[in-house]
Amino acid sequence: MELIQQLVNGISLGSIYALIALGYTMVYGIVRLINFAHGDVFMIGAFVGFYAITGLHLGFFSALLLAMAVCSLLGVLIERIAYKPLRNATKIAALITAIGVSLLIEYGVIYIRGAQPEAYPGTILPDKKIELFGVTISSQSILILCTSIVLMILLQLIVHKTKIGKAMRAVSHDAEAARLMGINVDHTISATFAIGSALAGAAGVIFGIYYIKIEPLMGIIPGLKAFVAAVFGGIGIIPGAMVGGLALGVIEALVSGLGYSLWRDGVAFIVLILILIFRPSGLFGKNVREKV
Amino acid sequence: MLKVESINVFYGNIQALKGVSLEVKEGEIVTFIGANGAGKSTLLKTISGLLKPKHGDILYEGQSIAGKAAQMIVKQGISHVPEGRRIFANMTVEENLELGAFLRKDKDGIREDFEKVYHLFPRLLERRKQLAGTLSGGEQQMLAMGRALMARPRLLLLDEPSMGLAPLLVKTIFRIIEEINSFGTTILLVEQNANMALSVADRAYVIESGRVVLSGSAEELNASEQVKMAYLGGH
Amino acid sequence: MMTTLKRINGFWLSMVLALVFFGAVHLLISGGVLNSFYINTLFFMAINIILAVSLHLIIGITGQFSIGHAGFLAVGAYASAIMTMKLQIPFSLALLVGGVTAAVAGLLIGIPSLRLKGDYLAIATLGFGEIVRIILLNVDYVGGASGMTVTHLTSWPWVFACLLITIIVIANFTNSTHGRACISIREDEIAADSMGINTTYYKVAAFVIGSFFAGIAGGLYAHHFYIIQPTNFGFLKSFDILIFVVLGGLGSMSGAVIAAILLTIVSTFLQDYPETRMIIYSLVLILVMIYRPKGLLGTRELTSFFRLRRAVEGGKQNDNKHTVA
Amino acid sequence: MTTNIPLLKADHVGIHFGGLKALAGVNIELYPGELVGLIGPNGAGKTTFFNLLTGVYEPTEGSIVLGNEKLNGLAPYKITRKGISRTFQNIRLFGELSVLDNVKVAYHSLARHSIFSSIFRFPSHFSGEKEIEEKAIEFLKIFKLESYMHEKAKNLPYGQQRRLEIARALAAHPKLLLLDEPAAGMNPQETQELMNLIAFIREKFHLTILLIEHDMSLVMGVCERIYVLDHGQLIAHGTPEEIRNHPKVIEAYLGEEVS
Amino acid sequence: GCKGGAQNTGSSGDGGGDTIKIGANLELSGGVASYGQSIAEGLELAFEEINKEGINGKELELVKVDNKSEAAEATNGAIKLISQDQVSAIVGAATSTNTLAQVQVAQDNKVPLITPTGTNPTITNKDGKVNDFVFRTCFIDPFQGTVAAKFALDELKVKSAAVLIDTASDYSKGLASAFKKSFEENGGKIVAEEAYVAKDTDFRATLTRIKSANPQFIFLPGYYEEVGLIVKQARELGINVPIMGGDGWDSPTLVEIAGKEALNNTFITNHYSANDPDSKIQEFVKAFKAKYNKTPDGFAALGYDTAYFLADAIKRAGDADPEKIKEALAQTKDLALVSGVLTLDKKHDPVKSATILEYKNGEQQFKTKVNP
Ligand SMILES: Nc1ncnc2c1ncn2[C@@H]1O[C@H](COP(=O)(O)OP(=O)(O)OP(=O)(O)O)[C@@H](O)[C@H]1O
Ligand SMILES: Nc1ncnc2c1ncn2[C@@H]1O[C@H](COP(=O)(O)OP(=O)(O)OP(=O)(O)O)[C@@H](O)[C@H]1O
Ligand SMILES: CC(C)C[C@H](N)C(=O)O
Ligand SMILES: [Mg+2]
Ligand SMILES: [Mg+2]
Repeated sequence: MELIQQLVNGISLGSIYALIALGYTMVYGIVRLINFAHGDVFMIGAFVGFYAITGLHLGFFSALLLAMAVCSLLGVLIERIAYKPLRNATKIAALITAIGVSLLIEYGVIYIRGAQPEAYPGTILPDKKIELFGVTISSQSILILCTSIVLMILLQLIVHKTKIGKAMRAVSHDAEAARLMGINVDHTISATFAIGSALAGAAGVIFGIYYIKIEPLMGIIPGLKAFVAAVFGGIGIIPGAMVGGLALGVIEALVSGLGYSLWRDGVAFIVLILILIFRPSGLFGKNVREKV
Repeated sequence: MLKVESINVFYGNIQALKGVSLEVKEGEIVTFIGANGAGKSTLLKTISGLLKPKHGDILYEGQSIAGKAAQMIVKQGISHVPEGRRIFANMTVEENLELGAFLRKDKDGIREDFEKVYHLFPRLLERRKQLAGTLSGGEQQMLAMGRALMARPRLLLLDEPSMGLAPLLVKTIFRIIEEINSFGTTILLVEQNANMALSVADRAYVIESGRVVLSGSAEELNASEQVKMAYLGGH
Repeated sequence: MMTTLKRINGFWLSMVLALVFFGAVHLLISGGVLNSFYINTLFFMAINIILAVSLHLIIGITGQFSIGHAGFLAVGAYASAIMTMKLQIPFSLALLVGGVTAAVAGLLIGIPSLRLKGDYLAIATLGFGEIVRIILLNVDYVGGASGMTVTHLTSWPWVFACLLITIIVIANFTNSTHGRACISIREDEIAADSMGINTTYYKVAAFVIGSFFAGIAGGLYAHHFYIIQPTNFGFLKSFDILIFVVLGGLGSMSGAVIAAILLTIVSTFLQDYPETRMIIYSLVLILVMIYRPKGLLGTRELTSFFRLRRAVEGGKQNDNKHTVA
Repeated sequence: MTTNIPLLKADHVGIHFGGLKALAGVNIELYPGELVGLIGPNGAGKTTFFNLLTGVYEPTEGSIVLGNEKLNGLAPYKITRKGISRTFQNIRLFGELSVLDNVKVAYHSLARHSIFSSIFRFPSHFSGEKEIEEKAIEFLKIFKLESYMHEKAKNLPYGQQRRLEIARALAAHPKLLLLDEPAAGMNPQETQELMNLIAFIREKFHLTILLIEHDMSLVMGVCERIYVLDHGQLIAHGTPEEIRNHPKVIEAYLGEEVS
Repeated sequence: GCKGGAQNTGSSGDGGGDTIKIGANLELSGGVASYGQSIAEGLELAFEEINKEGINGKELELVKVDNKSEAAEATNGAIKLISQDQVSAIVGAATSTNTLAQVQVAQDNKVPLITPTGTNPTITNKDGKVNDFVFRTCFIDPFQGTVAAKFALDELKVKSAAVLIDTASDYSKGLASAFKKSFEENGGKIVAEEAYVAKDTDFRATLTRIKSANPQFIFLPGYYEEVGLIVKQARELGINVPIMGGDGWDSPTLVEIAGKEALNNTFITNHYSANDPDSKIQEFVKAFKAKYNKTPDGFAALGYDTAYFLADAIKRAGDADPEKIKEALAQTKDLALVSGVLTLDKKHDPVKSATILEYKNGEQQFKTKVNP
């Protein structure tokens, strides 16, 4: 019973990771940039949702939509201002800028509103406890899992079936050739950031509702974990992010459940390193050897 | 149809084109020959909007297209098959072709062109669902050309379509170039393989270190001692 | 022969300059002219330079994208602190133990993970840094999360000696066939391999040397800072070091040094503006990267601006005896 | 065909990538001093064969023997030290390094001085570095690249880059030199110069050369023997004359009329 | 090290002019900002009052440093206060861990360090030796832990307990072991001992483990942000037993995070209660309300008290010399303060009473006061 409860715990934790990882992996997949600011966009989403609910008295769905909209705008803005000038620079330069943007968002928010945490009102979404054979499942965690699965499918459809998705894949492979097809590379990359950041925003609101506490530095750890999850599943691969997130959540829950809660993150990283060593491109990644 | 008027193009501080002018008439095959690094690819990239000229103008059907965004130029009917093919390796052959028609909305026309391309390159039909990256070099070249044709271009820019291809394939590719041309597409062809290029072209330009040094009809250049020495080898 | 002679002269010249600098600062400190705030900043600067230069060897020269350098700093800090605080071993030896332990850690992590490339190596090293932190968090012998109290033993002569040795060793390594081997790996690993370079060996060697000096820096850090805690060595610390290297210009040692100096000054100066400190810091990062994506110096060395031969080259040094003997 | 003992013997060599059989059952023998061509349609597996010889990939079947040493599974750098070096189809120079340093890198395995002696600048460091430098400069002179010595490799014109790549490969002291499409992207005149250069270095360094090329004038002009690959399999081998008229080769590669 | 200390002694002694600089190294932002902010408010109120009269003709000047609730920043801050601002004494930090991060700096530089609220015993004593420059204004955890254990056994009548510890906090670890010791000595049984690290957000796995050990009571010595999440998640998992903690719970944020409902049936030990009818307390509450328009919590009271503790010592020392202040601080006796009468024992620890509070509908209710 305890084991099943722990699996349930792990899956609910994992679906939050998955939700953040989806946006991470999508942006990486298209622009090959580790967008360290992704976790902070997630944080902004949480705050926008919070203010929308407490200040504007919006309901869950409108708050969610508002947070997604604000975040996608923010994502596009970040890309335009900080990443676009570096498109032809080295990867590592872009990475440093991403770290800079991440710090800027975190401390900008602290500057504006202080570092104190905020608590989501506990009444936005009814939380029913479902008892099944002694296992407690919260209706919210089911909702989170379903949301991430739906978003994953949606994202997969967007990337593989729509025109903009094809454009994204073309840009990711060869931006110059994509331009020759008549694809507007700037717009496509903007769209990528918009979608990825909207997902982060959604994750932020959902996180707030599930965990109540939000604060300006809340994006760092989930951002890192989601990143690990994305790598775990094969970075750039959308279902991989989902599976990676869930796997990470379950690993963490099991490690804690065995009484080694302090080693939880350590085990997660060890698993990550092992995966990288034995399957260098993640669980679902194709191991492409450089063709000489 | 296309008129390039003394353009200068720079990479940072390096000037790659120095006052290049040329003209392409409707229905022609015009070829550009020149050594490595002469600026041939740069010229094509400038025409298709990947690079912006610093000075000079490019007129396409009387309108200036210099400095316009690449997607606008594609829309006006100029397609560019870049050096080294640059197909989308992780996508299938079919998806590559679909991307060629990215800007088009006429579903029927697109379907027609699919058939045309498959007719021109039966190999691609066989490999429709294969990932483009797993095609052989020659097949990739065919795909790159097919992809460009999907935009229904009126002017096709070809950058070294024979590079790295087996002799057999080189012949096939040149046969197809003539075929495409016979359907009414104007072609601007850049080639190292000057023999071949001159054999299909109507007119030719010779470019050296960013300057046009010689131009004329293909026969004239073929006969020119200067060209023979430099680009055609001893025979 | 002539060029060798010239190089040695250049070397001694810069040694003399360095010693003059050392003496001057030493006088200022012992004369009480510099208050402990400035001394503190100076030490930090030196420690940061050691860190920057050691990571420069790994990223800038060998092209291995490691973002877990704080892990080696931590290993060195704790190892040396254990030596002095628990085992009553003299500071000099403790520093060396810190370096060697970090080097061993570098070897252990390097061998499996250096097969990875680019972003994947980055992630693996990041993970490694976190694992070190988590291990320290869980070992009660070193105080767990509350950390270890360490006596203040770091002094200007030690800081200076370590700094000098780091720079000399890494410059000497770089300016040799071994350094060229590393650069060739950075430029094109497959081609390097095909030219007879044992790429694994050199990647690991660079990693081990880099880790060694990060460990030395850790020893200085621990004995300067009164207390060490696992949280001091999180990935943000690794990012700080990474930033020195990239901001200075990947592949430029003097760039790394200058960036370390500048950023230490910037962040010390900004301590008086706690609310805006991180905002300004992050803006500096973003703007420098946008306007100088290759870093302040690019791949060039400072010396090349003066059209001099590289200053630090050649010569047998007595100074090395401190750490090696 | 100077002696009867082959320098290199590839016996039933093959490799597959996932499901794709890139090479299968390839038998190739090279005798000391020979200049042999390797041709075949795109994707036939020519470059892959080079990659197997140099250890970039490990063959999944068959054995490769150089002299009397088996090369299977050896790391590329070890193979290079045993005497095989190569150029690449797409040039792979060390772009940020100077032309001189590019060649010096190839001399690295000859260096006797250890990391320690370099770090502490023992005399052996200076003598070792000096030797490398002198040798490298000597080499650049042979290839007429000495005037570019301090130029960054990536700033060299294309043709010079190809030359430098060959120079670098030779500096690694190979017995067997592998050239992958050295004339790609060259015009006929440049190709002609390249042919002369190849002939020259073969004499001077007593090399065995295996050459991949699509330019038939070059292949037919300089090679003594030619192997033809198609779909990962050897379909023919023989003298240029035999190959030119080989029906399978004509069908798969050359086309009807031979240029 | 020592040289620097000797040197500022000089400059703050004669160059000090009309003010005496006192440093405050507090958690003004970050994970436990609520403590630092309260303490700062208490300090400022007291400084205002003290400066109306002045001390030996001089005014007190407060130099604040934000340690962001991080130990490394606390060390940095202490170095800065001593070397750059040349303060005569440092107040801070709020938490034990951040105070411990400054102890060595204070000792090496010979500047007194007073923590208003750091309750861990090792702050003032290490390996049986007193840190002669370090003081505190509050009771210590062995006392707090004993009070909690007795309350659980005697009042709540539980027999078994689980303990959930924040391993990043010396406070949490120390308090937990004091509780365990006393609980077991008095016949209780510890059935589960689990740990977490500050900044964790998901405790469900650990709580599930605790749940299956079936304790009648949970002791949760931690800080309010994590405690809030833990209490909420525990209740969600159907753990309804009483939960108890220490002074670390005391923050309005706790109620926001955990929710009023979840906090029912939880208890804490604390330094004082604003509802206490004691006149000294009510006077302070009034003054505080007048200035800040809110009710002071225990940390504000202790911050306020610390200022008077220090002012008293400076007065007796007759000088702003850190060494003399230290001597005077060590001799403090029967000083009447808001949080009780303060007398230092030999270990520099005050002997004071503790208050037990219960959460009812999100409000703290005064239960009892326990004297040592
Ligand atoms: N991205 C670039 N950055 C800087 N210089 C460039 C760049 N691309 C090309 N060049 C330079 O511009 C000049 C012209 O190059 P271009 O590619 O147009 O030559 P090309 O005639 O197409 O040669 P090839 O036959 O090799 O394709 C060359 O000197 C080349 O080095
Ligand atoms: N690393 C790899 N992973 C997967 N497939 C590969 C890899 N390397 C080569 N191949 C495949 O093996 C086959 C042979 O490729 P190879 O590069 O050897 O051809 P080639 O004969 O050199 O052709 P070209 O004349 O075009 O250079 C091709 O189908 C290629 O796609
Ligand atoms: C502010 C208080 C909750 C601090 C706590 N007493 C500690 O020692 O850490
Ligand atoms: Mg070109
Ligand atoms: Mg090839």
